[in-house]
Amino acid sequence: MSVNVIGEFIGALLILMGGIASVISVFGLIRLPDVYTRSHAATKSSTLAVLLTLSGTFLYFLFREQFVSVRVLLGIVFVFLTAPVAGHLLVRAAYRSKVELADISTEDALKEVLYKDELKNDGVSDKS
Amino acid sequence: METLITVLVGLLVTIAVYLLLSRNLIRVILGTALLSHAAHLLLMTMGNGLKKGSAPLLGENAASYVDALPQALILTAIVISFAVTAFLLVLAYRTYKKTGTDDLYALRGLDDE
Amino acid sequence: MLTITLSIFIPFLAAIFIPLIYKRIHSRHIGWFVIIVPIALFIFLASYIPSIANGSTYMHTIRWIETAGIHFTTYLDGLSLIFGLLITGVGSLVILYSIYYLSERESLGRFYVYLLLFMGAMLGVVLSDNLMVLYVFWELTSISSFLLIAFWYHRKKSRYGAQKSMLITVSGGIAMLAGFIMLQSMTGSFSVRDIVATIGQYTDEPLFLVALLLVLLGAFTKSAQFPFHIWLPDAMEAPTPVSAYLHSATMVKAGIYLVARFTPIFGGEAMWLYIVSGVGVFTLLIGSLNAVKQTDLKALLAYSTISQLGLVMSLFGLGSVALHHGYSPDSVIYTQATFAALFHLINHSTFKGALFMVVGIVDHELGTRDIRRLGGLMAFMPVTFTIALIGSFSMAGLPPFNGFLSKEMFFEALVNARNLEVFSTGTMGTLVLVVAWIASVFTFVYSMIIVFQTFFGEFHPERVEKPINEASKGMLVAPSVLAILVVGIFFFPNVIGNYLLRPAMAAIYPTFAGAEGLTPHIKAWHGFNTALWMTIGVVVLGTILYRFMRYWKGVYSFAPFKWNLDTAFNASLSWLENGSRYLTRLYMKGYLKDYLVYIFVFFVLTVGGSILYTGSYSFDFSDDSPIAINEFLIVLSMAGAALSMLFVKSRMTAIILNGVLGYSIALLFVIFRAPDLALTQTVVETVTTALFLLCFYFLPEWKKERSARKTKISNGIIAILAGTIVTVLGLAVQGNKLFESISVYFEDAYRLAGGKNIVNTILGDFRAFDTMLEVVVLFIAGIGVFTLIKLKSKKEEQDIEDQ
Amino acid sequence: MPAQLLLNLFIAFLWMTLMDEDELKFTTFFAGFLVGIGIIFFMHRFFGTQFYLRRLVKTIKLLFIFISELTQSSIVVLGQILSPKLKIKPGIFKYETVLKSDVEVTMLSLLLTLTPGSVVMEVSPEGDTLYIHAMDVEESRAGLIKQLKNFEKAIMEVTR
Amino acid sequence: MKINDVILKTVTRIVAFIILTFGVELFLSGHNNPGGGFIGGLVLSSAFVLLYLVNDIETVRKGIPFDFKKIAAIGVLLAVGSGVGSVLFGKHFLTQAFSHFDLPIFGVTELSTVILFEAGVALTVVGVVVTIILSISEDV
Amino acid sequence: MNNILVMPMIIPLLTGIILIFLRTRTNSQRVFSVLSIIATITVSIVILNKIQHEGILRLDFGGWLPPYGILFVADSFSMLLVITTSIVTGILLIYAFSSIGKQHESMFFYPFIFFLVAGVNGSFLTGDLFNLFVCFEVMLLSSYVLITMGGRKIQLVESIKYVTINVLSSWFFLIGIAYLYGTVGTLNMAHLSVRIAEVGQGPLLTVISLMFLIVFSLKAGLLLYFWLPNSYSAPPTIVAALFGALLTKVGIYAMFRIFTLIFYHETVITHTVIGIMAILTMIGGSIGALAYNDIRKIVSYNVVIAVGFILAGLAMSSEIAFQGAIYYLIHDMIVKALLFLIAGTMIYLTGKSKIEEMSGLIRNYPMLGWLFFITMLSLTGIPPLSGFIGKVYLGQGAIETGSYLLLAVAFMSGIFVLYSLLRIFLNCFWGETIINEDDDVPLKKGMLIPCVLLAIMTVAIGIGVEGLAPYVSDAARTLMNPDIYIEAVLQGNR
Amino acid sequence: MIEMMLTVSLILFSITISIAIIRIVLGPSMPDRVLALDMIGVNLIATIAVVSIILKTKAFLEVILILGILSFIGTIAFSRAIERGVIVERKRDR
Ligand code: NA
Ligand code: NA
Repeated sequence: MSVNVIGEFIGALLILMGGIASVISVFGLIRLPDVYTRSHAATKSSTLAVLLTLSGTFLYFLFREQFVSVRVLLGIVFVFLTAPVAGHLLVRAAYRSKVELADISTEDALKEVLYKDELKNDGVSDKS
Repeated sequence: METLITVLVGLLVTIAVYLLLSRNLIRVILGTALLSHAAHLLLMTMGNGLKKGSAPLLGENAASYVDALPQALILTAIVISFAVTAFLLVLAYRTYKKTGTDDLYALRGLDDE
Repeated sequence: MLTITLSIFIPFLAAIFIPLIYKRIHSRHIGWFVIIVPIALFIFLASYIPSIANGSTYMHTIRWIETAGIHFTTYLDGLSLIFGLLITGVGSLVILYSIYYLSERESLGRFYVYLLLFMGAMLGVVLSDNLMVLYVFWELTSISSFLLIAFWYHRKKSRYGAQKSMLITVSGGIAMLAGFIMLQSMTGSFSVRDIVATIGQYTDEPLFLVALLLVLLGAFTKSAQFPFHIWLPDAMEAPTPVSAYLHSATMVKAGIYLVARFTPIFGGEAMWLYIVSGVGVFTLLIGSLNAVKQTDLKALLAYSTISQLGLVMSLFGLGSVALHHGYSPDSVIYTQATFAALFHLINHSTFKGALFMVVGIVDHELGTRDIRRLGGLMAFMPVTFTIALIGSFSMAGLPPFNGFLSKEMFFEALVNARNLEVFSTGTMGTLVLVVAWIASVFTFVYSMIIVFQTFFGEFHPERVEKPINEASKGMLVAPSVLAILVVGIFFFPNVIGNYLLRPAMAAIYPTFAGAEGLTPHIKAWHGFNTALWMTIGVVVLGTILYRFMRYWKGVYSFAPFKWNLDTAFNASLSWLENGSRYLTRLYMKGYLKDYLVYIFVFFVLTVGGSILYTGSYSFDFSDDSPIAINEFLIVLSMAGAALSMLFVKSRMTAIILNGVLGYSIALLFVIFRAPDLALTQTVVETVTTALFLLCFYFLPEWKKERSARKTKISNGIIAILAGTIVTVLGLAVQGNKLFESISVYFEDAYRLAGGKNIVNTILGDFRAFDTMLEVVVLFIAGIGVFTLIKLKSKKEEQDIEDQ
Repeated sequence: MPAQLLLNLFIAFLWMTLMDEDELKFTTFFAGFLVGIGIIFFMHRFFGTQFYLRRLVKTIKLLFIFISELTQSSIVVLGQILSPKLKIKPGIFKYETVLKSDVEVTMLSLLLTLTPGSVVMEVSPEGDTLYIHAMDVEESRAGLIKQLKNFEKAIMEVTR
Repeated sequence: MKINDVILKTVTRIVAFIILTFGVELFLSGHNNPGGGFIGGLVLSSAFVLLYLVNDIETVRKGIPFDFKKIAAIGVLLAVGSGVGSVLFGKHFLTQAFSHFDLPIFGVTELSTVILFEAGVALTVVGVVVTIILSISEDV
Repeated sequence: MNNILVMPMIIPLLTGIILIFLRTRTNSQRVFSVLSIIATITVSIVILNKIQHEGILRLDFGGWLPPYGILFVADSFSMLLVITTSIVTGILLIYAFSSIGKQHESMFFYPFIFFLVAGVNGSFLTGDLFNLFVCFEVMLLSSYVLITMGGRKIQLVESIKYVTINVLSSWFFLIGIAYLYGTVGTLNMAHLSVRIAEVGQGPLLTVISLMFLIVFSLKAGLLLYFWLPNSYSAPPTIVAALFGALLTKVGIYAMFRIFTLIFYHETVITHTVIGIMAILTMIGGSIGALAYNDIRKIVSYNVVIAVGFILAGLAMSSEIAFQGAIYYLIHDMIVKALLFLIAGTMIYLTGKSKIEEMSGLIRNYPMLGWLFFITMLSLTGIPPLSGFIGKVYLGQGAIETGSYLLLAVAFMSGIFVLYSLLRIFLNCFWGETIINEDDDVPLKKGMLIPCVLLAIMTVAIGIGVEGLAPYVSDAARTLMNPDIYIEAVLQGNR
Repeated sequence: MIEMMLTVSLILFSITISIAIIRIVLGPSMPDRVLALDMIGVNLIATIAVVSIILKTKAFLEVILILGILSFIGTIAFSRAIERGVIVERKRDR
């Protein structure tokens, strides 16, 4: 087995792992109770699946065609850079558009800061 | 594959037509968006066959290439439908602002006597 | 000859100059300028009498629409000469009359322009040889008539009358045009002379009879024949000179002219005879019956005109039989009818013109034309009375007036007609004879009404508007001239017969040229024959009926008289408008949805229908490329996403789903090896989504569709059918690729255009023009959006177009 | 740092011209660049700042810290998702960071968000407080704070 | 509590440049690889869209003080004008010429008039997309 | 090489673009507009005459030979329409100068007009089916903008429908092209014709041809005209006039082109359908013209009637019928523009749009009244105005082909035209004058002059028909013999 | 073997996409849906990468990057819309 074949194999393996990670995350997307927890799963999908797959692809092209794909590298960097921002923005948007936390949540440090006035006025915890 | 895509096209058309026939402006616009999706896919299937040949890039030195002409046509069509959709959208919201409704039943228009 | 052609144009030229002169001489004297035209033309045409009487004809052609065979050909023969003289002669008198009749306050410039327009048009009609040119002028007469009827356009009745006449005559004209075109299609020529010469070969063509009917439709509408006569009474809203000129002496005779002109073409056809004389006789009856019940003198004259036109028409019909049989010595029996028709045509113009002018004088002097308010005028208006008497008695068919002569000939013709072979039974002929006789009785009655109820009896000053005076001399000149003619013709009928009627007969019977007896000698006295007995009967019965009119006039209130065509016409117009409104509202509801439904239904019917009809649904899946599982899954997901769009509750969800679809399509493009497409699709989809979101700020959240279940189901059915058809057609096409695509050529892109990306070379080079325009489209959209947003009409409330 | 990089490029270019070859070669340039690195490493104290490649090293170190954290917490979260019964207690907690600049705060947030189990929800207007949603706040608060400290330290090494 | 977009803004600063560079690259490589005027223009405009999303219009305008309508117009003018240009050279309308040149730094390079045409396309796309977005956004 | 062929499209296009830069300089815009429309007209006339000497001309864009590249093909038919379009637009521009207002002028009104003209002229000239689609889009997008321009409520409401329906029709066009490309594998119209003739127009191709029938019927307003009356009633006069005069004509042109050049084999199906549609259109238009009291509506339904009338000529499909249709097409473009202008001017003067709200206008505005009168007669087909000759030829065509029902309906529709317009004339121009001397809105010269010019044209064309005859008969001959067109496109490498 | 692994991962990605669509439909909140959309975008990237390998072409590598860029922009737009309604502000008050 040449180095190339091993490289290709590793690439394919990484891709397969990416696929598995992806499915697991989407499982989380279905299973988790609220958007906040689901966002964890989604961000994982982004990072892991893409990291794995693109790395696999990169390796594959590298070994198969001796081709350094700057685009794939850039793609990886890009996902790394943007996926968390996207997650952050979405969660923030969710909270600010008053999407409720799941019942099992135990703590909400934001509420007192963000909805100070409402809390004062109502005296009741009303997140919706 | 061609058959599958053609059936998908038919489904998209069905949904688009149903949306077009609704009372809500946004639904109608969505309908037009779906219609163009369908048209582009249909145009794609009308080439020399899907997936028969490689991407039409001569640099890659393949034995055969897929039909490039429909691709060029679709590209043009995509841009045009984008232009139209943009205009239609703005038109829709201007209309809403002016008339206060997005219900096409209320937007009967010129009705004299 | 060019001069004849010019004679048509002179009135038009004059019409252009009149307004200019009128600006300077703003008075009734303008009429003196105008009158030069008809007088000069009359003299000019009269100068042809001798040569025409000797059998000459004159023709002149100006090439016009070469390719269509439409030329400006004027043709002067006996028939056109009679009409030409009538037009210019009566025209001169009418203008003379109008100079005194019309007040200076009226817009005289306009009046004379219309009148000259009409005169030119009418001359055009009678002098044109080319059918299309004839049609040009034909419609022009309708138009000038329209303008003249509505001369006082602020009156509602004037407008109504104008509209009615225009609708009826123009419609007839259009029918006639179709007939003309058919004639041309058969014979290959628009020239009447050519058609007359060759028509014999085409009489068997199916179109021949259709053309005949259509041409007659034109003639009947113009000449106010039943049932198209209804416009003529309403045309009386025009100033009286106009009524005298257009609606009795000339324009209404255009239809007669047409029948005469076309007799050589259609005359041999039995149908021509049946229709022309049938309609003529019936019109004669209807007209006279209706005339009697009128109380407005002008209306009475209008019905009388209708009736008289019917008379002339029926005579032309009878005369055509001669052509049916071909020439024989017996033909005289029939040609005599034509002769009588032509003779009566002239006579009618004289006595009816005079009568109209009389009525105009009465109206002008007293401010009313209602016979119930008139009476005893004889003492105050002796000249007028004399003219009225002459005119009426002539119309009644009494000697020593020209009407007697032609009426006698009419009866004779009818008596002869009983023996016609084409009338299958003698009873039929008898029936016509009886009808005509009855009509003549009523003609007698209404003629008496004019004279006696206006000029005899007691005068009631309180019933009229103005103090009574005899009309000014100037106004009396024109009717007097006509009255003198009425008497003069009686005594010297053969001057007319030889100089005018003979050449006209030759024109109508070109094949009988020079035949014996075509022009009979007109005699006032020809012994006690059937015709004279009939006249005597008319006088006796007419006198009785007139004396006892108040006892029988009640019959007019019976249903058949009450139900008149006018009401029918008005009702049908309003029915037409309301019906149109109803029908149009039925489908023009203003809802986008309805319009889209129409389109899709049409699509389903035509495309779907033709797929079924032609059986274009043969599929061939053998060429399909294989489907990978993941591809199948993606397509399935797309289907799911698309379907969900129908049910989602929030517009943003729908947009997200649309985005999913868009991105998935990009993936499909990747799978189908279209990198450029995938790139474009992705970006465009994103920008579109952003646009949706941008606009959502302004738009409300969408509500649940509140449509009825039935609507939803029908929408669903339409949608499914549309989708199915698109699919079926798509599959059919894939199974029936007939040719290799031209796109193989583009695979040589690098050598041809120096690019390795084929799609890009197509876009940038082979089909760069598309791309250029596509950029323009995008640009227009961009600037358009800017304009749409920034340009807002500031004063919407005051905006008048927006109601 | 930019000054050092520029200087390095200049040296490389100089090197290339000094070599005076027929055509311009990337390899020559690269060689010159290496030479430049050496020169600058010896001279960097004159600039009064760190040697610029040291940041590279620190960045790589940060990357490794991140990858290890990523792997650890990934396993935790995957386990949580896949466990037959959800036993998580999610919640939002507040963390006051010692980091100052926008870039630092951003880096910290990105890293924290990338690692499973935690998402930065808000940054206070002053930029010194992060509100973090954690998948299992009870269990992993300590771990998270440790992780945050780790990241903070590594980031500061890169940026300062 | 006011929104603090520090994370987004900081990341965008980097990302926008990546997109812009990528856009230019796509535009230039279009003749032989996927890309071209349209796609390049679209990607460039998506960078602008990003900037407008992240910052407000005023801020972006300060940084990029162009009238995008004019840019679009110049683009169209270029695209159409390149066609007219070939007329002036006595060629068929819209004839694209290409040739290989030996340039100093770049070596043997293929240069084509298509590039002018494509530049027009790209400029138009950028101009139009931004015009549309700005027009709508300013309507608030 | 005939680069001049592209000029009727490129001049307006460039003008439109350049005018964008002259946004605030209204006067420069006007001067430039007039100059460039004159240039367009001149160039078009030159081309038309060139065709008479050299036969059908073509211009292969980029020098790519058909069927691979896109090309413009100029035959007499297309050039006649191009010239008419340009002239009518020029005249309408003059009207716009005094009617549209500063606000519109500084909001790119003229550029959009020019883009519209570019699209229209391009549609007339292109020899490529997909390019026709693109040219249509240029035209449509401009029309979308123009119809909404000013943003009045009614405009917005109506343009939603207008745009949606046109989007749908463009979609039909696109999938029609897709199917056709799938079957025949080419886009060049002449090449399509050759290939279809080669294998025969089988059932499938006939079905596909019906797709195009739908598209162009929608554009032309053949049977599928329901969108038209309201849309054409909403925008400013000048725009309505442009639409009424030009837009439907493009659909008609395309219909003629496609069904004489490409799908002319199965006339039993296609042309029968067209004939039935034409009849229904004339009937629908006729009753529509009587159904409303709003003059804009009446005028719009008159557009519909003319569409049916002209396409009756296509249904007859004989050379002489084609001649009639072409004459009538040219006539209708001019006179419809005139009609819309007059209607718009009436509304401008009175502030009303219903016939029962106006009266006696002729006293205050005699010229306008007589212009309307002439228009009415011309539309009715009264000779010697321009509508006459088309009617005669069409009648001859109908008789020649035995299309009597078409003949009957077509000729009867003339009566409805007359009646519908008479209602306007009698009610609005005649009758008691109800406008006070004080309220008298002055009729601007700039509004009257264009009307006069158009009226002169209808008279001039009517009388001087022979001047047009060689062009029209050449156009009809080409339509009747597709081989002439094909030969010019596919043979010889000019 | 490699082929097999690639195919399987393609299927896995497709499954993910399908399930994510279910989440879009189910919601319940808008951020949920956008999250799922984002996830689909990411999986599309992965899919395209694998397709590129299978097709042995570099033609689609641009698409990967574009998709990354645009799903980011899309998510920003959506979260802006959810958070503030308006996604591009004229002037931010700060
Ligand atoms: Na995290
Ligand atoms: Na009125």
